Amino acid sequence: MKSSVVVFPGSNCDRDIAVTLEKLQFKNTMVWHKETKLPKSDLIVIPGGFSYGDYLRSGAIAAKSNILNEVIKAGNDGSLIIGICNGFQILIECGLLQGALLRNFGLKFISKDIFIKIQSNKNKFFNKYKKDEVVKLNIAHNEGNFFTDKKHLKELEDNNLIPIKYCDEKGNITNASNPNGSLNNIAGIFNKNKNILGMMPHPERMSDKICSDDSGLPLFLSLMN
Amino acid sequence: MKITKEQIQSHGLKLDEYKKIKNFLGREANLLELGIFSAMWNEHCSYKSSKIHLKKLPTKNKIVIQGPGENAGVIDIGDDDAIIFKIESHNHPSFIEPYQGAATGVGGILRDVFTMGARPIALMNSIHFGSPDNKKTQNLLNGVVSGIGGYGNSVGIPTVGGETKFNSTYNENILVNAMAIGHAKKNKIFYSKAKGINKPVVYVGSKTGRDGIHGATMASAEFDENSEEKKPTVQVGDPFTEKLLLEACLELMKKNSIISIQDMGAAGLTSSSIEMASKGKLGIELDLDKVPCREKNMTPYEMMLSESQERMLIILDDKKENEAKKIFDKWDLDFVVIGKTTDTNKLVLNFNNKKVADIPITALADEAPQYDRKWKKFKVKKNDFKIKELKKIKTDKALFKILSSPDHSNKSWITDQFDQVVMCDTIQKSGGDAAVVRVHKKEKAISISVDSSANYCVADPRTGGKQIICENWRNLISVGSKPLAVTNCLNFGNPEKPEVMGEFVECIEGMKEACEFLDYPVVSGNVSFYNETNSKSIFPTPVIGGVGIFDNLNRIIDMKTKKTGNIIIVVGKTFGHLTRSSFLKEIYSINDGPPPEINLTNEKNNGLSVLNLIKNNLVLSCHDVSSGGILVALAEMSIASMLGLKITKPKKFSDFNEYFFAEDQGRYLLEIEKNNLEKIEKMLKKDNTFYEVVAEVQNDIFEIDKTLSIKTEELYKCNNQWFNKFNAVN
Amino acid sequence: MKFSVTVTLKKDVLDPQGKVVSQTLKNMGMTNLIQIRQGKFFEIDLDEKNPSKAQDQVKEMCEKLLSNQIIEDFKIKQKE
Amino acid sequence: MKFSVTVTLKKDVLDPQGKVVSQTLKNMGMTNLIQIRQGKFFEIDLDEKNPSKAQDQVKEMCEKLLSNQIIEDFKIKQKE
Ligand SMILES: Nc1ncnc2c1ncn2[C@@H]1O[C@H](COP(=O)(O)OP(=O)(O)O)[C@@H](O)[C@H]1O
Ligand SMILES: [Mg+2]
Repeated sequence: MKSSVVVFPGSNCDRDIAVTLEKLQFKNTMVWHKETKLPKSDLIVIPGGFSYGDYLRSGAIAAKSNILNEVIKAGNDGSLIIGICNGFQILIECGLLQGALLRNFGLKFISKDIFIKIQSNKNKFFNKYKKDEVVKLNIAHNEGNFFTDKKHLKELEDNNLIPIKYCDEKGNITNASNPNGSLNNIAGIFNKNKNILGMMPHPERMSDKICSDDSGLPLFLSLMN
Repeated sequence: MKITKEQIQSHGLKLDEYKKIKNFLGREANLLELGIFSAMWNEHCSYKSSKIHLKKLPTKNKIVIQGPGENAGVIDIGDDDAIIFKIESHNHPSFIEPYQGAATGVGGILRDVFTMGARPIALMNSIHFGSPDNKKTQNLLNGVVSGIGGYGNSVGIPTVGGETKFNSTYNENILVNAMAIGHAKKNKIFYSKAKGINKPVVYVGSKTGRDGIHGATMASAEFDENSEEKKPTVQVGDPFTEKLLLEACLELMKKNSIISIQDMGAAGLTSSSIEMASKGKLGIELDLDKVPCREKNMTPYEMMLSESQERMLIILDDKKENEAKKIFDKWDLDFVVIGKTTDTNKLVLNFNNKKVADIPITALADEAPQYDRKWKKFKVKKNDFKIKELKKIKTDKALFKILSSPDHSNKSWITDQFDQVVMCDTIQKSGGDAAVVRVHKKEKAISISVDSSANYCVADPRTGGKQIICENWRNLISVGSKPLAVTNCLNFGNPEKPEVMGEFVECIEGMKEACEFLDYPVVSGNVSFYNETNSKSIFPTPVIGGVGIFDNLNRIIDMKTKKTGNIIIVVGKTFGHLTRSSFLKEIYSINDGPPPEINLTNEKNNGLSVLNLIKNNLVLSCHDVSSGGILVALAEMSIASMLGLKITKPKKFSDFNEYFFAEDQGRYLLEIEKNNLEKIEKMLKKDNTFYEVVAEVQNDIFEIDKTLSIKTEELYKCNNQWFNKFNAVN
Repeated sequence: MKFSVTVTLKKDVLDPQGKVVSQTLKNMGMTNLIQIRQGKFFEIDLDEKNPSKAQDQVKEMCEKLLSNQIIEDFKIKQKE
Repeated sequence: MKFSVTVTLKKDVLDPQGKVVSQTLKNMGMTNLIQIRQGKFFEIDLDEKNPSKAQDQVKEMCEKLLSNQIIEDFKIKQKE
């Protein structure tokens, strides 16, 4: 499998995701934002970090970069794209995904291990997880408070476009287990065709037993399936 | 134009110091030159009050590659790897503007580390606030914590640990010390010493604005009531630019084009250019018209003294400009040749086709004033209290009170605001005795701990100085690592007062003694004097940042108890030392008498014995006993795992509290398997190390027979509520 | 030519910052506060003499970058 | 009573956000942009009929919470 990781000034999880992909034998290329062509790849990753310092709105400025035109094209042609954290924010700002990511409801940066519950596994990204499986991942963001209008929310719900929701250790989806105030505990969403995934939690931070856990690896293994 | 007395004083210089300046110049100085001297000769840059004492610290052994004197210390961790680290204070700016003050503190220390060629791999901090009752404290705490996170998170360096303390001594003068740790290849370390004549001097990074003009002077002046109005000295940090600067510098460092490199820290362009020239015994000539400026009509004075952040000065080798410029263009950073090295040994500044300053470099650096200030020997107060005379308190009540106090409360309200795992090499985050970070893609890791105990230092600076080195060493042992070296940040009051100077001198002598005994050299550091308000000094607060090593990843341990049925032993003797303890402070508000003594022989022996047990895979979890004593340490182990403990009553103590809350030094709690006890006993006997069994791991209940019985959940709650309550919008 | 632009969240979009700020002020004793909403403010200086051209350009900036029209509204005001 | 408040960085204070936004707009082709500075904007609704009392109260909010006077200035405007 070939992958491309797009790097913006201020990205800081680009190396982390590359390490994970390489560990799983992806042939990975780092793509600098000024490039005008994406290498041919089976997976495009928009990594986490603070592209352009997250100034103005998180992801807003990266969404205007050269390479994003290529990413949008690829997305519309059905390529698999995953945006993690700041990557999710960029995918929303460039219109590949809908909705908005507002400031966390407590107005504080939150970094901690949280739990998500797999809502559906019949898709390219989560097929190596069981439905309703509770998975530990790490979050680290200021603006992860997902918001959208009623119409879009209904569309997301009716079409299984919400693959993951925040929950507690036992899998209960509650207010107390919602770290940032996201609508209905939404932790990640798909586009209509389910080839583009945006998620706030970092699967690449759970790919190594020595540092944390390897509960993020099935996501990447799913993509290889 | 003649320099006036007022001008001299407003630059923080003494009149006789100005006399010296005139001698060096052979004439009157102009205002720009006066500004440059004042920046270089102030306490912050010249270490004029501290230098002769700092020299006493041991700074060398076979793993030290670079000791004090460069931007940061460098140690050898085997193979071709080096670790580069330093701690620095940003106290005064953080009191005035907590968010930006703390943020730029983190930015500054990161630059100190990547200037030397290291990729920063971890950040730590030590923050001290006034009493929680003080109405400023909440705002300062919030601002400082979000500032530290705001900067480190954005640059993408994990903040893996630190310490947070509260004491009314810091009401009007908080402490914000930040430490950065980086990794470099041993043969790719960069220094600030200039070499060669006519080499281009290049300015890179952000543009220069009117930020913090005289910031360095501010850091060396006492606070008074009006200081909250001294506004323009605050700088705004730009972590985004820092990240670009970091990547651009590391990219350039892969090529062979840098002769020397120096970040622009305190006193900006002035200190960086002079430091490079002075170390290389060369001159430097700058063309100030070329300095990239943010504002219109900036004067040479403003350019030279600006403390705008995220800037560096580089001396390049011949013909390397194009290749270097390409890299900085890629990262959208300014890159301008602003001068050259010369053989004149002078700092020469040109502006508008005129020479505007001309100063011998030695006058600014080596010949800067040094003082052997008067100091008064400290008299330790005798311990006249008797535990029997105090009103009895039940052990469980006392435990609850200590565990829920601000100093002992769980700090996750703070650490959840820090990205602790970006870079994916964090093995242990904050919450344990030391942070553990893997060396990227290698089978080895380093441990880091930051510690202070002002409460002991104020009672006896010499013992306190020794103690804090030992405590730091102990913390690194407790995770299973071998302690290697330290950096220190010495936060003290006004050195012109003999009592304060005495505290400083004796603290250093105590530290020296401990460092020498433990072979634990000091490789970098920082001194922050004048931490006082309206003539009231803060407690002497030396902060120690230590680094240790694991040569494989299999023997890293934490303080979480692992399995019911295992037993816990305490290594090191308990004598019942209670003065200056958290027990007396939190329960009785008693704060006098001497701190616990340090027996260096036992300290070292106990530590090495523990490390040996860990290396032999005989220890399942470990926690050092520090403030709060054995019972608090045991409770912390329980809270970490949510397993209970059945604790044995001490035999020799008639008052249990005296045993359970004593703060005798050099002790560790070790969880071991029962059937290894005999073997362990033999090993400890052979080392002459004292131990006794204190507890057995069980489910749910934390208990001492007939004395106390608490659900671990209760312990957890009591330990976790303070910060939320304090910060709940109230 | 100088302009000032305000960008505010649309009415039905939750404003977490405004909410916390209101709550804090109420706790500080300002009980008569009905609500606060927080937005962004830009001061823009353009080298363009023709007012209508300049106005159009600022509008373009707002649409293309300064605001996210899915959740935000903007208002432009010419200064001087 | 309704007020709007703008909070802006003092003149010589670095504005990292404004810097990046300007640069982006320039890259997008708006080369005649001289500069942009970014600030905050608040819409405040108070249950207070007396204009001068209301004004004082908003001023207090600005001083105590909405702005950081060490690096920022604020401006209050009454609406309606
Ligand atoms: N307390 C100390 N112990 C040992 N070395 C110190 C101490 N304080 C300062 N130093 C050393 O003195 C040098 C100058 O320090 P400093 O001015 O803080 O550096 P910088 O210019 O990078 O801010 C550094 O090499 C530092 O490591
Ligand atoms: Mg430095």
